[in-house]
Amino acid sequence: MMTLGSYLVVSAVLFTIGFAGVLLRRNIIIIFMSLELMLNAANLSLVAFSRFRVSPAGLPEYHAEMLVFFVITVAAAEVAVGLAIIVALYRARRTTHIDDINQLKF
Amino acid sequence: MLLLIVFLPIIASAALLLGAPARATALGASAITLVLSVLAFFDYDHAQAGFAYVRSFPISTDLRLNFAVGADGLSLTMILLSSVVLLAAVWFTGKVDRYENAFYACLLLIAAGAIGAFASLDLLFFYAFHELALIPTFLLIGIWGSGNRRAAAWKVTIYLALGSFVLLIGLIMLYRALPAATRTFDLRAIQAAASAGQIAPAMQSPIYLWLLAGFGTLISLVPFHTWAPEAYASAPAPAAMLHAGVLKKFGLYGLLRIALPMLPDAVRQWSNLLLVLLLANIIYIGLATTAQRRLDWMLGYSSVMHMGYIFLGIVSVNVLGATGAALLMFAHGISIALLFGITGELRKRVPTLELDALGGLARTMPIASFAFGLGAFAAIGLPGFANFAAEIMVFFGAFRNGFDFQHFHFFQWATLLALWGVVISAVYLLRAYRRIFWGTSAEPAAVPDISFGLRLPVTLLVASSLFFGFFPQTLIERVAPTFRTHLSK
Amino acid sequence: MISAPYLEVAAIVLGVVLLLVESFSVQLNKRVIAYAALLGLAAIFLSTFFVAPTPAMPHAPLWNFYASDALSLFFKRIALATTALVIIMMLDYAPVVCANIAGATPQAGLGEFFSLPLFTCAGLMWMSSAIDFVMIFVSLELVTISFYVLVSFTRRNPLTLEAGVKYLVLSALSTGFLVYGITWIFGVTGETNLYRIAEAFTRPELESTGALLGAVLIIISLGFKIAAVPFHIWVPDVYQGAPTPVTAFLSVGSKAAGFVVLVRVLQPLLMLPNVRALLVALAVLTLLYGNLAALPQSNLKRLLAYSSIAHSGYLLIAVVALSGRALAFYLVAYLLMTLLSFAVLVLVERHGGCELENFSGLSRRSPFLAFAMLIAMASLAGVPFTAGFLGKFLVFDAAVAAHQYTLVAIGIITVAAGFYYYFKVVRAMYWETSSSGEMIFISPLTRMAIIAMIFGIFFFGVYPQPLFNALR
Amino acid sequence: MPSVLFWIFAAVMLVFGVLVVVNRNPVASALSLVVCFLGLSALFMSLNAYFIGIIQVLVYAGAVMVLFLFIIMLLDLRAEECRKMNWVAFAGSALVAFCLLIQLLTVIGRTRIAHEHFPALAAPVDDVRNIGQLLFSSYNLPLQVIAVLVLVATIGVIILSKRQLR
Repeated sequence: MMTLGSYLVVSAVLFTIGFAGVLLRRNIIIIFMSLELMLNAANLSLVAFSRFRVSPAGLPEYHAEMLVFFVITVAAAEVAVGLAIIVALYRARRTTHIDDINQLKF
Repeated sequence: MLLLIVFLPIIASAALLLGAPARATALGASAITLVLSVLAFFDYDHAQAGFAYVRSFPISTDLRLNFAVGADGLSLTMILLSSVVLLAAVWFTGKVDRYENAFYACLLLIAAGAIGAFASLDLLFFYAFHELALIPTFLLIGIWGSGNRRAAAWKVTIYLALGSFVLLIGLIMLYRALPAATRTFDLRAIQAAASAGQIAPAMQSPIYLWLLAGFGTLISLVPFHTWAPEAYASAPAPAAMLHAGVLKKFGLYGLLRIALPMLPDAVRQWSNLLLVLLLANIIYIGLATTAQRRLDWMLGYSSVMHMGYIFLGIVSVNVLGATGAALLMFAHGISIALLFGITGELRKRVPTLELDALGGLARTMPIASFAFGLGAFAAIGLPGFANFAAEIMVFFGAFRNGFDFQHFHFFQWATLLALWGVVISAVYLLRAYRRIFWGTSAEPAAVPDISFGLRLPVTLLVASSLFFGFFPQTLIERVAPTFRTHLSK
Repeated sequence: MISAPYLEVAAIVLGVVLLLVESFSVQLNKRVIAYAALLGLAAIFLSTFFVAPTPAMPHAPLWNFYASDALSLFFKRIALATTALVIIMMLDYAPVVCANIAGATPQAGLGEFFSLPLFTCAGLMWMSSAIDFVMIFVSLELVTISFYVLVSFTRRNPLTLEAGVKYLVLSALSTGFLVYGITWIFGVTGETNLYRIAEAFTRPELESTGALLGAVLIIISLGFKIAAVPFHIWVPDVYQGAPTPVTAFLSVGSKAAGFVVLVRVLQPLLMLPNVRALLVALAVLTLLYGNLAALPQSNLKRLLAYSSIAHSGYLLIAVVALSGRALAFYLVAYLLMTLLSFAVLVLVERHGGCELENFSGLSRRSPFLAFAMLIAMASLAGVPFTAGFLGKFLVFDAAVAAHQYTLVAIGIITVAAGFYYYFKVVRAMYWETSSSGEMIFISPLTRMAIIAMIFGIFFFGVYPQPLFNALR
Repeated sequence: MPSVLFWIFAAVMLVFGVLVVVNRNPVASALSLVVCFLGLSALFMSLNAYFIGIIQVLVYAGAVMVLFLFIIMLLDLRAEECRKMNWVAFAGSALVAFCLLIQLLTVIGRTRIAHEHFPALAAPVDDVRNIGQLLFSSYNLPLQVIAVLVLVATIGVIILSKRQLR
């Protein structure tokens, strides 16, 4: 049997990978994928906590899993809108590279 | 009646912004204000010390905040000063080349702010009314100013904003220093609480220092004074008259109204600090004034310098000194307004105000020369003018304060040093007067004298100064009761 | 009397109906939709005054997620008023939108621009009532996603798209932090409801390390929403690039909702050690950076962006000092003065641009607009008799009461900086001479809205008691 | 679940997670993300969260990733050419990420419950039914908010990707 901690560690590492991707990569699409990694890492922790906190009836605490369900839905919607914006940007500027998006600076 | 005095200038300026005839409205409003405040001043029953004409409107029960006006002798004196100078300033305004309505509206707003602050019985409105003058000052100097007007406008705005927010913190701390059950913005209630010893002695010092820094900036106490000469030099003459003559007295009024009655221990405790600063005002700024080469800058510096005497009266913490300070505030306001007014007229006529380039103007402008001379003599403190009576009271008050300590104290040294300030101011004012009006210049500029109409405001100013110079008792008997309750003789 | 949740339902129904009208009536001038939306919002605003109090023993599961207390009603009204004013601005901005969408005419392409704010408004209203992390998360995301669309709405303008992408990435990042923070709070307490979390935090066996990590992550993510330094990096670019009414919406609506969530969340979180110190640090950074960075700006939209950061700093002082009254009042004042300045900006922008030099000599071209801007700037700077001053007064009062003298001192210095950059606008309008003599047309509706806002600024600046009463 | 399987899936997930970030080619990144999510889904199942696991496969590996791939193909993104890198920013970002990781691991190490095993469940879990019941009873309000959110997202996507209005 695994401890709760091993899941949390795996989740933390995945969260950091995603965060590093957001900070280090310059391609918006890949940044966006990294953001998805972060959300999923959080989901993994949530599900682990949910399984850990067993209710008196002997069931996992479903409140966290509900949140996971909502997070997945929101993330899907966010991806859809986000990709639409990226496509529109690409049409206007022919780039998905974040260094090319720097007209707004003082 | 007091409400009308407070709101008449505001209503008039609103009317001006909506397009009422500029000069007529402004003159009418300020004349009515003057008449009303003279009536109020003489109607005030000084035997019954305390606030008269009190009107109060609740604003917020949560904050225990009311809009309350009321006046005792001290406030009435200041209101009278404001309305005299307002009328003179409006009268001195000649042709305005652009935005004429806005110019008069700004003047009226500055005066309204000062009058409102003097008439408020409530800490927050007392503060707020003074700030009403901030934007008009910025606009007056920025749009209609002369010389390096932009830099001056910025400087005065930032300094005054900073100073007034420091002051605001001091007022908030004062408000917070009261126990929660009696916490209020009402000046009378705070004063009563302070007399009952409800303001913890440990809190007095920090509150006083915040207040002193805030008020000090507004009054141009020495380390915070650099905005003043520049602003007065660049401001159009009526604005300088109102600002130096009236608005700057707000800070002094605040010290007399708040610091003296509510935080007397702190005032005594920090009196040495204030003495050093006011001596710097008198001696250091006095010397700086003598070094000025331009008339407008010289007057700007001199108005900073004369604040020192008023501080001396305040810091003496007795009825004599405080009353003298109040009288001096009035007298100084009148004389500096007269000087700035004449200087403004000069500026319109001669190409430069460099003292060395001017000379012999008395031949072509006898009336202006006479008026300027009266103003200068008043500012120096020649007997007969209100300044003389006031300075005598201040010096005696301050000198006597030292005797409380039974030996020749720092206070006496300071008073003696301050007396030398009178000599300094005589030096620079008389020198300037001689240079401009009597000295010979190669070719005296053929300029017209001030118009006949302007003799009226000049007479008004001189008359009020002479009146209180010969009958200081009318003022003193009204002002002194304000301090008698909580200060020693 | 109506039940509070119906308010959001009404906003949603209004939005859906307007969208249907939009799609089925091809020939309709879409301004009609904006007027209809305004009417609907006004009706909802009025009905907030007839909301029944929360049932004493709430049995329905709804009340685990949703509070209808005075605070939430207050912020719902803020959301509704903001949305209405933004829609009025959008009407003025419509020509710019049309110019920046290929093939857009008054008949096509504007309907969504006028109806999407209704959904945002519903999201903001839900946020102000949310008392459960699940509810906070979903309503926050509703607001965020509708802002994604609104920010990138004028999609032929590359600057707008750039703003859209920046907003997208940083909002998604903050969502990631929020979810991870909620995870940890749930992990150590087993609860998502704020009240039950507060209870759990009082238990002795609390894992305070994990709870603190969760708290920090949540505060970071809310820091993105309220534009607190150092999570403000998206603000200047997005504010400058987004369509101006949307910028106004972002800077007022989104910020107000962010603060109400912050207040709700902090009720349990402040029980943890060090959280307050963290907030003080945030406030100090925000005040200093927002005000100092605003000093050199020459583009008014960017200046207002930094000013919005700066005002977050003052609002954070109120949060640190735990003064709901100061926070709520300041937000109302902020709403009035910010929306007023944006309303003027929209009109001036149509006749030039958002640079400060476009405001030169505005007092000649349109004395009315110049006066309105003067009032807005005076209020933002904190001149007495305006709501902005009373807000600052209440904030400083709260800070003195809470003995946060560091914040007070920094607040004063930054106020002075604020006077400088706000008066720069006044200087441009009144001192400088105009580059163009073109008069500016103001529609009657906009004129009414501007007059109402000026009146509001003075009214609440002198008589704040109605707002205090509304908070009870 | 035996720990061997856990470690295998966790390793798969993390390795492919790293590949998402380091790949130069967006297509390869997207495909790595699919594998990563499959591993994650297996981990969900190991935690008795079958419903979430399935959803994860359906929504993420199925819908979202297809969308990503579709967009990448549509925009015809190639592997990005090597650009001049700002090494200071790179090192700074890497340091920040590293600090975050250390911080998270420290917190996990200090958390008492993290060292405990999962308690046993009373009965075989029927989680689709339980979640469904919760969703339509207690969580009714958030569900409706989510519905509005999806509506707004749909409208938004249509608006943003219309190239030309009628």
